[in-house]
Amino acid sequence: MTPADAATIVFCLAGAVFFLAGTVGLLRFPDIFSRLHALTKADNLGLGLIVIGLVFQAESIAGAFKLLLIWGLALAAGSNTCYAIGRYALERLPEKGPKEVEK
Amino acid sequence: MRPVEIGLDGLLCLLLLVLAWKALRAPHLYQSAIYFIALGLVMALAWVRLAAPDVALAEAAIGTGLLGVLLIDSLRVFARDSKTDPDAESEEPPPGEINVYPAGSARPSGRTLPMILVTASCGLLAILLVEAIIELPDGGGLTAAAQENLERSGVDHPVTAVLLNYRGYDTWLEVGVLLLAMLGIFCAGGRVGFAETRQSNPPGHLLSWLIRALAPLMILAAAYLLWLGKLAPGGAFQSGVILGSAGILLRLAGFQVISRLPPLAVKLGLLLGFGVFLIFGGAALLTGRAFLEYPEARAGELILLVETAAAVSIGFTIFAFFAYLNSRDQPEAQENHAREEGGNQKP
Amino acid sequence: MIAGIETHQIYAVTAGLLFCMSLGGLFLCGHFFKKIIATKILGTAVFLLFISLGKRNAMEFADPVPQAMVITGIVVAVSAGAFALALARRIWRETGQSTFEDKP
Amino acid sequence: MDTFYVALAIFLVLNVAASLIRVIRGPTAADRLMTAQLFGTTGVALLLLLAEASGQPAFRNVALIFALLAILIVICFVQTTGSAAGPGNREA
Repeated sequence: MTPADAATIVFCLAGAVFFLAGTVGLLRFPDIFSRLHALTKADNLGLGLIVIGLVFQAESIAGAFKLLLIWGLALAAGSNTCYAIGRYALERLPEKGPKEVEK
Repeated sequence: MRPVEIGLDGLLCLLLLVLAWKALRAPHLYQSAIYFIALGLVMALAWVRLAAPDVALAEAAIGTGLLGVLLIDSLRVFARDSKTDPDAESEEPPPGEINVYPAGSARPSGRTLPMILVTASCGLLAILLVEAIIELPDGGGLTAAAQENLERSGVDHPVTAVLLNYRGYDTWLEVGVLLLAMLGIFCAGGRVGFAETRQSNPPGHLLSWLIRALAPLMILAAAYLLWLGKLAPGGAFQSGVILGSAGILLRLAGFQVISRLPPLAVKLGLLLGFGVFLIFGGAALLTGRAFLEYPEARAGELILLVETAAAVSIGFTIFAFFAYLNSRDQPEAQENHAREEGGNQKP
Repeated sequence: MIAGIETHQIYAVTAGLLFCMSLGGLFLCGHFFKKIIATKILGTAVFLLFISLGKRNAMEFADPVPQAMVITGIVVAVSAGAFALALARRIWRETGQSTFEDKP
Repeated sequence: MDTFYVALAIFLVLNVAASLIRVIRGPTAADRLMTAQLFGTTGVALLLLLAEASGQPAFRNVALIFALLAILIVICFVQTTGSAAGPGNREA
């Protein structure tokens, strides 16, 4: 196993941990805002770490650049969707606001 | 094949079946839509596993963007009027459910016999079908034939060669079907053309910044896929769908770029693909070749030209699908609001 | 025995099951919206069967001819679905009906 | 290495399958939408892993499209639900 392979395995496993954390958070957290918080971890770090892991295997600079571009797009889209959902929840569902913890 | 791959395929197939089941059986239409969108995403993975990158690209472009957007936009309509229809909410929403979306499976009771019959016959059909699929003989296939004539087709990617050269009729008539569907939508709506969106809530700074950055990138990606279609998976449909999605995104964010185009330009954009196919086909007939047969020496350039026209047309049509459906109910929605508010003031 | 299973066989069988499931759903679901979703799953199942049969003796990629036809099919299915949605919305707007059943 | 990618892909598929419970539980439409969002992100990761496992970089373009279009559904939901769940109806 080359050092690049080892780095790939380490980073991809770390990314998988964040995906797991995102899912667990989505299922276990009590209200919509904390769930959003969990979701963004999967969006940003989970995908990011997997992309970094795969960059070590990229066959060319262009390939690595494309991987990073995909991550950048997912990052921009993810943060925006979370902002949009959060704003929607705050405006439309005031009774579901951050206070709701009793569930 | 290694067991770990069988595990992945089995898991994906199981997920497909579960998602389809849930999409058909979910108590609320909105849940159905979400399951169906998820089904589209898993389908894209299935195409990748089946080594069909062209189909995966098309599924990803249509499944993640257009289809979900159309479904969610339609739900808004069904939801808005559900108050006037008592049957639509015969099923109690789960506790805590925000009752915005109507229940979908308002199945009347006392219909058990047809249900049993349909279930039984579908089960029987499933057994026969699976049996038949397992016993299908191996062999055949057209990969070799497609590869053989590749150098005469003007492109280096067999799928593009099939789409635009070997079976150009299919693609031409497919653009025709798109056009027909759009005319059908116009007829169902009862008017022509689409109005500007009336923003129910203005997009924030963050969103309009993102869209400003994203829309050019999407157009760039569309051009990239179009160019790529010549030698690798990609091509006119995928790029057309991305163009259309860029238009939908712009419209959703309140940029009325396409809605403000002169009507003639929009009509031209819609007809471009179909027309270019027709012109090229006619020219081929006049010069003594078969319909849609390209001269071998210049096939590459001509195909690229036809593909570009088709992509622009597909983009316009897909945008028109959404824009028309999205704008048709806008004035009515305003009326409804006014009526409801007026009704509230009386008592 | 398990090593004898090929990818395309798994997906082909799934396609058959999906087809029957959505066919049943098409009959049993009341609401137009669900009928449209059932039709779309039905179409997807056919595409899946087609491509998985095209994978049987493919070399690098699946057979290009089914691939091209399925791409055409996906676009046609989407436009048919959009048209169906437009019709369902018109019926809903005109009559308040969201199923084919007669109101008592 | 390929086995590692496929095994990781299995793990991620199990992960999104578990997140479907959130669609069943809800309680709000926005919660359900979040699952679709998670499906999109995990889909990108899965596609990249499968592209690497099968040695076909062409599949990366599928992930690119996923990432580009992922935002559409959420934006559509947020922008069009206004007339149904908007303040006008809520006060009624």
